[in-house]
Amino acid sequence: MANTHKVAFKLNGKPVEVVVEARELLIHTLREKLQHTGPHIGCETSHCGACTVDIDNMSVKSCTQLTVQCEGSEVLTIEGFEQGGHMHALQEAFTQEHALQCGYCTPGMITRAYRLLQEIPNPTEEEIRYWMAGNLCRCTGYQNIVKAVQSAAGKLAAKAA
Amino acid sequence: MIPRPFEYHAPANLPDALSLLNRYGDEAKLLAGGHSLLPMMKLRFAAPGHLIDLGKIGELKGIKQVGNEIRIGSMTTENELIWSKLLAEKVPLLVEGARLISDPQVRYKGTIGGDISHADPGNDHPALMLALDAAFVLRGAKGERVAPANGYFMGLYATGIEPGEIMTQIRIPIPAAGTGWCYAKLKRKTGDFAAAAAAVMLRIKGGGTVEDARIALTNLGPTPLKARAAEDYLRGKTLDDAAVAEAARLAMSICEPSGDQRGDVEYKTAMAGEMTRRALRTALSRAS
Amino acid sequence: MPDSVEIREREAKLQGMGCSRKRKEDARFIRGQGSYVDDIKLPGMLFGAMVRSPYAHARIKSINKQKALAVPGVVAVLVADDLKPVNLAWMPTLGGDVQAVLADQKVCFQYQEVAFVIASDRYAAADGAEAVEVDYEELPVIVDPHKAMDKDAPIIREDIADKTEVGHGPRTHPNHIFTWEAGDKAATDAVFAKAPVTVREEILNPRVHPCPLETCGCVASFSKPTGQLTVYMTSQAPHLVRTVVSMLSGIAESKIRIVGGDIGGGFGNKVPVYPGYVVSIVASIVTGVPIKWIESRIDNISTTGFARDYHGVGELAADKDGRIKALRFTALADHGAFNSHVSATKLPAGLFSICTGSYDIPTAYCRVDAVYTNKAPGGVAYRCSLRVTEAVYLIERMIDVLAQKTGIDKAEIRRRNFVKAEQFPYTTAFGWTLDSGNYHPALERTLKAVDYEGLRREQAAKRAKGELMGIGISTFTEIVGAGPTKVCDILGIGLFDSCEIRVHPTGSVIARLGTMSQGQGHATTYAQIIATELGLPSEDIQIEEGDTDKAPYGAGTWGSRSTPVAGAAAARAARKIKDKARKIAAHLLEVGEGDLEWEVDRFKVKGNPSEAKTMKEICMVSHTGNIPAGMEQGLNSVEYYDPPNLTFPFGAYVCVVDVDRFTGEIKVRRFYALDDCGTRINPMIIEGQIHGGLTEAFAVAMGQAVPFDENGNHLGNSLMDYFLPTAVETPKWETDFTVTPSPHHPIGAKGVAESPHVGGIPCFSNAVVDAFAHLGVTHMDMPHTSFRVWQQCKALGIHER
Amino acid sequence: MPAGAEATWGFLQDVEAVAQCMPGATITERIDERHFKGTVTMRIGPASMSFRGDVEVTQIDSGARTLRLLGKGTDTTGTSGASMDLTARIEDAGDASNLVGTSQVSMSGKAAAFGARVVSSVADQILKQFAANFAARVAALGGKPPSGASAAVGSGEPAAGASAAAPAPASQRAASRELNGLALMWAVFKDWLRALFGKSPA
Repeated sequence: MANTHKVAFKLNGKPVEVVVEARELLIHTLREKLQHTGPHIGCETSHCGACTVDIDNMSVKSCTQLTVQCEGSEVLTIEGFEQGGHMHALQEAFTQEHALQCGYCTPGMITRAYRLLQEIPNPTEEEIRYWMAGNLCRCTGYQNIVKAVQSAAGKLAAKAA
Repeated sequence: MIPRPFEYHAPANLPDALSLLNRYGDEAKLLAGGHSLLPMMKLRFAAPGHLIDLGKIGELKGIKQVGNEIRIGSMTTENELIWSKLLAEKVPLLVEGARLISDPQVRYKGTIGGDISHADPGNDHPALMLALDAAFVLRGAKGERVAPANGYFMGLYATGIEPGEIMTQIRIPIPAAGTGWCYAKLKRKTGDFAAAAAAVMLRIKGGGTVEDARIALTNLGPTPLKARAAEDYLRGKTLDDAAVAEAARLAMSICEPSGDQRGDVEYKTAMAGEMTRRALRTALSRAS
Repeated sequence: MPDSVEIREREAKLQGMGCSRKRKEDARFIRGQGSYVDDIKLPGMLFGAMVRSPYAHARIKSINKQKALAVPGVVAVLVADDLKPVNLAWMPTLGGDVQAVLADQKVCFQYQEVAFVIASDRYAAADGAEAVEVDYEELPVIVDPHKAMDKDAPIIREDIADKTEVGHGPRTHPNHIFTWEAGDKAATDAVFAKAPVTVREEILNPRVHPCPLETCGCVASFSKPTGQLTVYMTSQAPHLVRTVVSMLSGIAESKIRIVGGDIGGGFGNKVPVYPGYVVSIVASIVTGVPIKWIESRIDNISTTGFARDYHGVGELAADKDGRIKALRFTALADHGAFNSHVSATKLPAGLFSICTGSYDIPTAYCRVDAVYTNKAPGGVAYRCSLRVTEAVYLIERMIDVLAQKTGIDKAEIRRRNFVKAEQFPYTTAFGWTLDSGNYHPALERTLKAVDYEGLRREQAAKRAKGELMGIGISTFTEIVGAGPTKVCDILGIGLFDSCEIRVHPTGSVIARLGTMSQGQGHATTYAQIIATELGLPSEDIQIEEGDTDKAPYGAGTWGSRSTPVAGAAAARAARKIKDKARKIAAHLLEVGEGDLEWEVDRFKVKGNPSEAKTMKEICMVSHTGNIPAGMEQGLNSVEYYDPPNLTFPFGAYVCVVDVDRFTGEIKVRRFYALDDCGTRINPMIIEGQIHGGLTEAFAVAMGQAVPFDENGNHLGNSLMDYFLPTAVETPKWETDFTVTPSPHHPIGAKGVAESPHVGGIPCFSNAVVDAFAHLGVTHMDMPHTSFRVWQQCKALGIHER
Repeated sequence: MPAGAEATWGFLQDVEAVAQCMPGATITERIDERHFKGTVTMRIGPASMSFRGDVEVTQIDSGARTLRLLGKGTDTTGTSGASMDLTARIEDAGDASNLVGTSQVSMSGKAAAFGARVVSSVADQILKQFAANFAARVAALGGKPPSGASAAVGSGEPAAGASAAAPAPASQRAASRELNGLALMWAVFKDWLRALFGKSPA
């Protein structure tokens, strides 16, 4: 294989190292080489957000990110949300508010919502709709997703207080 | 949707980037946010032999004020523009424009320099730069030059950058206090290019007449368009309905969009007029 | 009284029908642990990539594999000639036609499958696909279905030029597929001839695509030693697929296992059998290793399972009071290059004849002519039963047109024409028997909720100021739950469905059904049905679907048939078990069965409530020797349910829009949806389905279209152009309901997921057209994009300030 | 054009060479005097596509001094097709002449789906490029060196519509062997600067 690169980064807190072609896309590295199949491939043109992961505190569409760009980065995927057997407030809220149906967009949605709540801890409905607009869902019509993000925000605020 | 193979380079500083660019010349493409280039590569429309990633070059980031000028590193992202208190205060037009670009994830990666340099007719920053009378710092092997935005955009994806040059900084003269602003953009949905968009900067004299107006249009020709005739017409006028209508008419007269799924030439041209009207009215309401 | 409190507590513990039970499915999805087809990785698995045609109609002069075979990692390149020895170059379609698996000598639509490159991974496969050299000779193209049957029209399907029939009835032109009629033409024409009021409108249901977030794909794994073929695939109907695969491969059905797994949305796109599946199967048989094929988004929108493309003409005849006397609907159907739409054999135009809607129309006639064009094949049911959206769109648009012609209010004209509550069961002019309905209260409740009169007053005021505001009403009747085997079969197989229940000694249950969830929450709702029927907690009831080795035969999940058919099978299978349990209880309590009464989770002796046996106790006993003499051990049952009729959910919707006449932008200010789907199993899931269906209706009405240029070039096949609304564009939904149970369904349920799509689309269009009604506009075709709405404004001369 | 109409039209008679004036076209094989096999490379910004196909001279009308070329091919990835229909007419302008041209570009496959926004601009550039290549050729064949860019192109304003007349600047960059928007426009820009300072290009 031509010009392979050794790339080291942190995936959900654990150091990983992969050998990839320069052209390999992060979504493929995560899914094929690192067995993290939570992030999904929906459109391949960076419109749908199903492949969203968190890289160095940014929500990134991993279908439009080269793995070689991740050298030294901190990558968070949906697989990193459950801590010590405890689900993240967003995971709980998505179930409680029926914010998912086929589940295909859910990992990207939750990962994006996580970063949104880091930046705007108590968002209005309008802010949620605007800042979640990089993630498409074909099933829910978003109404319950908005509810879920708001209720998770409340729970997280209560926990912080 | 897999790119062709290429060599990847991640220079840690500008000199290294420049020497790589000079070494590989035509074979090389600069990688900024990648949300225009990588999709083109995945579709195999673009197949550069070498990708030079500017992402690790710290000196290309940041927003600061120097004298009466705002200086923005070319690798500053859209979200960084949106969140900048300095810009919100000094150049709100840029914040309003950035908010209308693509979607949240793309704005974490997309950069102002990349948007300008890619010079896609649908990109929003070129018109914003014309309205703000910005200038671009271009660094080459032989040194640095400053090119005004006005005249920089020459054709489809064609700018005044010379082979071997990298855009390092965007310089924006801080608009006079009380200057009105607006970026009015009509699009089909989040993440879409504009069917038509107008960027307006507006200064009103004490007497309520127009002291100066800058109007630039997005996606209405192979390049962003500066509506000079409309600007000249407005100077000294009271911005009443008739003046707004005439300015819109003059703006429409320079449009030559391509028809596509967003609309035909007639619609896009008409929308150029409507966006100009909207932008002028909003700018007026914000001017003092 | 405390007694009833205790009963209610026991009832609550069951989490049965009627409660908003949280979904069983979610636990894996919120952890990113769903198992979708692209997540599957088998030892030695290779990856396939499709080479597709850039031309809509062209002869293939030559295909050169050499460069592709030289690409590192490429194992093989398959073309039509490689499939012929195994008789798999062509495959049968669900529409009674054949379709090229890989293009044989010519391509008939753009992006048609031409070659299949098998390589070590998707990168090598992509490089290989690019290296396959195909020499094409372009041929004249037919894009407009109205030109398909012109005398000099180029022949698209030379392979069947001599076939006199494809699917249904005689063909009159090489590009003609079928002509289908229903109703009484002569009688209808007679009524029209002397009717005081008639209206006519040309109404297009444009070509759209269901576009689920997950594209189609499969992993085919053939084991040479065992002769066993396992295919993991994105299929809404695994059992039908297994039958088709067996028919065309010659492998015994018992040697084929189709596994559905988790599916990232279907909406009709994942019902048909696609060339990608078949060529992957062949590739696995040839190479002896598993082959994965995953569609790209561009390929998905360009080639698999489009919907609609019905070019309709609607006509109504009425008296001067707006009472409809006759209906005459026709449609020209563009089926693309192969007749691979999904339809019941006897219903080539699906359920189009439901087009009399919610109205009492004595005389009616409809006709559909289907033709070939140089476009992708398909014609699937996009979140509806086949052709029901087309039918409902026509009638709900036409009754508005009639209202405008007669000057009658759009709500009032519906009141005047509704089938009345006392008329149910009501048989339509086309012979469908509407099982139950109660239309008037539904409409009145909705009008009251939105203050309809107030909205009309506001609209009048706005019109006086030159502003555009539209109020849309839709009072639709759906037809779902295909269906009775006497009317509905695919490839000869009746559209019954099934449920097998196994009760274990400790009272836990496994139930397997022939359907296939794609997000509808079957694992949650089927368990609720069984829980209520058996008095065992739904938490202890495991639902399994989609693995043809485990589940009993069924036609799958599409056309809102899961609850009406498989849900009924589940209830009836449970009742068989309950009957046996009653016998055991009587035996244990030493009373006659007639002395027992059922209470939530137990059989009690009438008049002696302390004497009772719980279902849990009976489960254990049924596995011992202490059961009535001659009775078999165990508590298992299987039910194959052939519904006596379809079910007919209905609803009353109102949509309010504001239109910017200078840009054509439309703002949906309000959308109120009242649905009646009969007995409600899980209100939370029902509401979720309605939100989703309304959002897809919004997408179709306001932006979705699959556009082509005159050369057959696809102009909108990525998510850059194809309209999937985000949270920003999507309106907020208000939902409401009434309950009118189905008399023939064991639990009175009707199915709901498609109503909001079918009923929502005309509601949006009616609102948009209503905004222009005072200017004499009676119809505007979808999608109502700003561009198109502005063109309407321009035609009226109101687009400038 | 730096030569009279008749002379310039004369230059047009070498059809094979003229065919090579089609932007980015390389004639790889001559089938007969009107049919050629060749490749066309298009470069628009970062995008670059190579089409393998045929170039046909569909019309030579000495009376109207009109030549028509048709290029057709499938790109090397096999996912797109393109055709260019280019008409060139020589108009009398005293001791000089004008080359008036129109070009129709149509795309198929992925290029059609993703290129719609830019096709008309591309057609326009092809036309300018053809004119530039042709002018360079006329000059090379002994005409006077062509004069600087005319206002229409020289002002640095965006390019005119797809069917506009397009007098073109002659510059070695402009006469590049591929459709290269950047190179062409940059050459135009340079000519414009030279024009500003009253110098004529070498």
